Amino acid sequence: MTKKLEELEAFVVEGKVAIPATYSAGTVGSRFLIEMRDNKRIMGMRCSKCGIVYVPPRSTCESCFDKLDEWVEVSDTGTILTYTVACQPSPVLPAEPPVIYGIIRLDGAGTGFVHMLGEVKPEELKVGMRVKAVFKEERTASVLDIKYFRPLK
Amino acid sequence: MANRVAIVGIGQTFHKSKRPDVNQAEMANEAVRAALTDAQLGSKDIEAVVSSNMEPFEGVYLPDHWMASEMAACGKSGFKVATGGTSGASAVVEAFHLIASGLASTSLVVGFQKHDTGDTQAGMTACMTPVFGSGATTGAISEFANQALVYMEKSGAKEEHAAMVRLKADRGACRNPYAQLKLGLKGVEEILSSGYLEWPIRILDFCPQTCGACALVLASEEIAGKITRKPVWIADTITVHQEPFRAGSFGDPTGLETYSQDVASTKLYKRNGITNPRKDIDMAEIYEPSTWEEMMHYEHYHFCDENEGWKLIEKGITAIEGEFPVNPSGGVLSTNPIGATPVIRVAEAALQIRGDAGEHQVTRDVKTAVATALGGCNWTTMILLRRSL
Amino acid sequence: MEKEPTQEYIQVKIDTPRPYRWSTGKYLGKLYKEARDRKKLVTNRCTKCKELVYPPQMVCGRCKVEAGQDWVEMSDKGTVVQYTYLIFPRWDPHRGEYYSSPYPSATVLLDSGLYLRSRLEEQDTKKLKRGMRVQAVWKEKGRGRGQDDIEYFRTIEELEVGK
Amino acid sequence: MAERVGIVAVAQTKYHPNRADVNEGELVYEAIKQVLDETGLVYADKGKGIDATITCSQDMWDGRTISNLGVMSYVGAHLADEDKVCEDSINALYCAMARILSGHHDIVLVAAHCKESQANKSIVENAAFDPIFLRLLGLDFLAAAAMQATRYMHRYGITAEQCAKVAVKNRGNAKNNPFAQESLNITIEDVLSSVTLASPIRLLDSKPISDGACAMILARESKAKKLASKPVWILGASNCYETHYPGYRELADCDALVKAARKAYSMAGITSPLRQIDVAEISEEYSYQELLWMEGLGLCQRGEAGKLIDAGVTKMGGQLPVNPCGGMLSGKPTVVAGMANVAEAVLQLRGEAGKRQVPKAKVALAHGVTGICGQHQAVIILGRN
Repeated sequence: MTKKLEELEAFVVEGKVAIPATYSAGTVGSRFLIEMRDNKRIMGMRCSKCGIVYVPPRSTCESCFDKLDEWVEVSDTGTILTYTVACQPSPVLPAEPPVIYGIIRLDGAGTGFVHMLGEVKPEELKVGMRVKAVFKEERTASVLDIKYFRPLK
Repeated sequence: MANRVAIVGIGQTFHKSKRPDVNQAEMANEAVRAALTDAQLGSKDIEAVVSSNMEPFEGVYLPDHWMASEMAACGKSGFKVATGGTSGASAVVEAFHLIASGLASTSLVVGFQKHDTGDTQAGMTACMTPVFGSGATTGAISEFANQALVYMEKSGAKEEHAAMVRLKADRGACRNPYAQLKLGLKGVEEILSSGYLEWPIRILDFCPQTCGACALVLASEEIAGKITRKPVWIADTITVHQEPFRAGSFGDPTGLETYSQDVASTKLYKRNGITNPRKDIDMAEIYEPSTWEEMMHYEHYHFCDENEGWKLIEKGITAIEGEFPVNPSGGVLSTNPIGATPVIRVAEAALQIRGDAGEHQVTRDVKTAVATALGGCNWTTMILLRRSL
Repeated sequence: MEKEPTQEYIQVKIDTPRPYRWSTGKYLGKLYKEARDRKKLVTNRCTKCKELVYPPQMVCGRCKVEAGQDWVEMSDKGTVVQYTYLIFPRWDPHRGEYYSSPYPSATVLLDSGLYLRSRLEEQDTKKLKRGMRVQAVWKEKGRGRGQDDIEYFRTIEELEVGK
Repeated sequence: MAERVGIVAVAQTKYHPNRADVNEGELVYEAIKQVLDETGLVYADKGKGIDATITCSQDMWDGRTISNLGVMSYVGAHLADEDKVCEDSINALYCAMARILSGHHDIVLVAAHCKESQANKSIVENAAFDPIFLRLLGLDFLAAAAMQATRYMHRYGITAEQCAKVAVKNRGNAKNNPFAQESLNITIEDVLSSVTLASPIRLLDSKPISDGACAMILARESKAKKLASKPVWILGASNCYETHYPGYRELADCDALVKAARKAYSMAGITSPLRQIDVAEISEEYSYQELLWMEGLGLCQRGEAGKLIDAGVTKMGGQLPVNPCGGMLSGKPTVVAGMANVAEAVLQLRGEAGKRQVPKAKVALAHGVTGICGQHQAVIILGRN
């Protein structure tokens, strides 16, 4: 019953791995999301040693490894550090393409905040552009409570 | 020749079933901070970080990347390993080699698992793809159920003995501030009246699902000499993996197969001049996902003869004050954050050697201890620790 | 211990299933093909150690050399060596839903000398016993999923005489 | 270091867009069989053969918890030592190197596989993003890389043409590489007019979906000299993490790579990389990355990589040919790519690289990258002497 390897046939089984997950935002992450939901405020965390203001906030300083607990409110306006226009459909995109992503340094923050950009034509985008957060009406304590950042007129 | 490697820092989280107050990275950070504090080192003193975690459990691809800053890994060398249940031990092994080789002089080992995120049993079931075996295999519990049945018949162990293992674990856990399940059990009757998960595994025969992390700081002899008076030396490590058993599953349907534990312990003992393990080793922290596994592992690790594992528990030999204490910490039966579990085994064994285990310090003076891990399809990693080399 | 202050903790729920197209490869493919076309289980016997390699594989894991293509057809009758049954409901990651519970599963030693994990038709756990004789019942329309084309093993009565 | 670590055999599969004909085990065995045959080694205890295996694969790509379960038999792991590294496979070599330098192992098999075709790239990559602040935005590595490219080009004045030149060079080089998945005779205009995936990255700026495997045998110096007529030595190796959140980083600089390279160079005694290195294999999933990583590797000053490609320094026949094999752009799977780079570097140093041979190559650099915008970087320096 010996066969040549080439004569053997492989089957392809289409399937999935589906294990729902629930991620804890934690104490710091929760406060950040709750402030956005309840007060449309964007909160950062300042390292009192290094002076860096992290947005989104974090509980450990990237630089000195200190525990952080100094909350500061940052502005909902900021400057685009970089951007991209995602043009092709993908199962993970939150909307039909094109979807514009950007990293925005909010006024008062020491880091860039990754989010989406809207109300802007792709060809008008540029690094250094001033933008402002547009909050959703219905907010659920999610990073998507910010709809996107739009250019400041 | 190779540098000697010491454990100079030990840290773990308080283990709980749910941790909504921290994300995965922050949870690992708690253990990392504790280990650094214990070692009296700062994050900048660490050269490498080796981590372990099972990605499909939490559904995070490259979780070590997400958690890099919290693990003090930024700007440092390191990588993640994963070998199923043994992952944490694999991380200890690779960090050990990093230092022994001279590629690093200090290394953090970080194991973590946040069980309140995903579904652990489902994650384990996904060890099998639908291409083969997933039809009949339903995760780890079925495997352990099968093994328990085989063992019962072969050795004459009874359900009472399994209950005694839980009782021993619970006594340890109640003395261990970090343990998750502290039931305060009074006797075996209470355990024997708990319901079955999958026959013959009762709820209390099985390990819980835990959120927790454990971190170790490993250092070269030179560094260890400078920072601690109580280094715990990693004398040797061994890893033995194996094929799935004949039924294409993790459990041995016959009770006759060669076990990775046999091969690993035989080689490890031989290399290290251990002829009578119960005499030459002072205590063990083993990875026992079920009460039955603990009794079987006594045999596989040659702590006793074949079919006599249950007698060790019956006679109290492996109790905290016994002749050869096993899992005085309460073991996996009390606390099981899988990615961290083997790291906890090493941490607890090291604490026993240092004499720092507090209320669950064993009666016997511990100069040599062994920590083991179980993963994959019955894979084994063993780590031998000594007070002096 | 002090009671922790009550704080609202946010949970981010994500349940994107990850789709895959797993390949059986050539050797397991042979098992699939024979199961689909002839309702037979086949596997290869390692030409070195003469042990059955199951599932069929190109390399014998024990000998660590190529196992060769000595294909052997398996009997569809066997004996239950061990069985267990699920009591606690459990999530099936490949279907994205809970397994029906309880269902008995067994390790069956096929007469041709192969251990197999499979489900049992008998749902009454009181009627399960080791040593019981069983026969494979194949799905009406096999999907070409190899061993999973066996629906379950059915208890059979056999005369001791003449066996 | 008392004894060096030598690479005594390397093998790659031909990279392919869809190897549905094999499972993971059969795929990786195609490479393993070659290194076993070449060396005549068997799996055995220390002193008698291959005494450990380090595999590299990713559960998320394989769609399987404990992905190494799928290759157990094929990597000789039954009742033997095996471990799995979950980064780019170049780190599995680092791990194997530590195993040997520690004195505990003599001969280690390293094997990596990935079948990108069997999973959904965006979904797998999206799962790598922080689930609280990033994942819901729907990012994948492409979108993140595109933001890095925008930032890099803005900050240093790198042009789309310069990136396109990388794509043209590498896809052209691929025609000399029998393992390459595809080679294309394209022009800068072709690249710039191909469809935009995520600006500024276009279709021809990015790698195709690819399946493949790579295997290698590492041995301590005394063993390596007996096992191979032309062993290649690991002169230096390192790797480095940086922070996860892209907004916390200056994406136009790759600090992790700078650190990894510095350490590898110092081990290898390299002070002037552009002058001392004869050939470099760099993982460039997107064309801009070859330029950015070259800066991180210290092959030029920050922002100067565009000038190097303009001057033809990195083409075949240039001062430092980069990716003579065609790079990832010509098709190499993620996970496998770093080790494949090492394999190519080894062939170059042995003088066995055929039509893609760089003359008189004595010192080679191989690079591997894992994660979002190059969050984890690794460098290995190899030499003949």
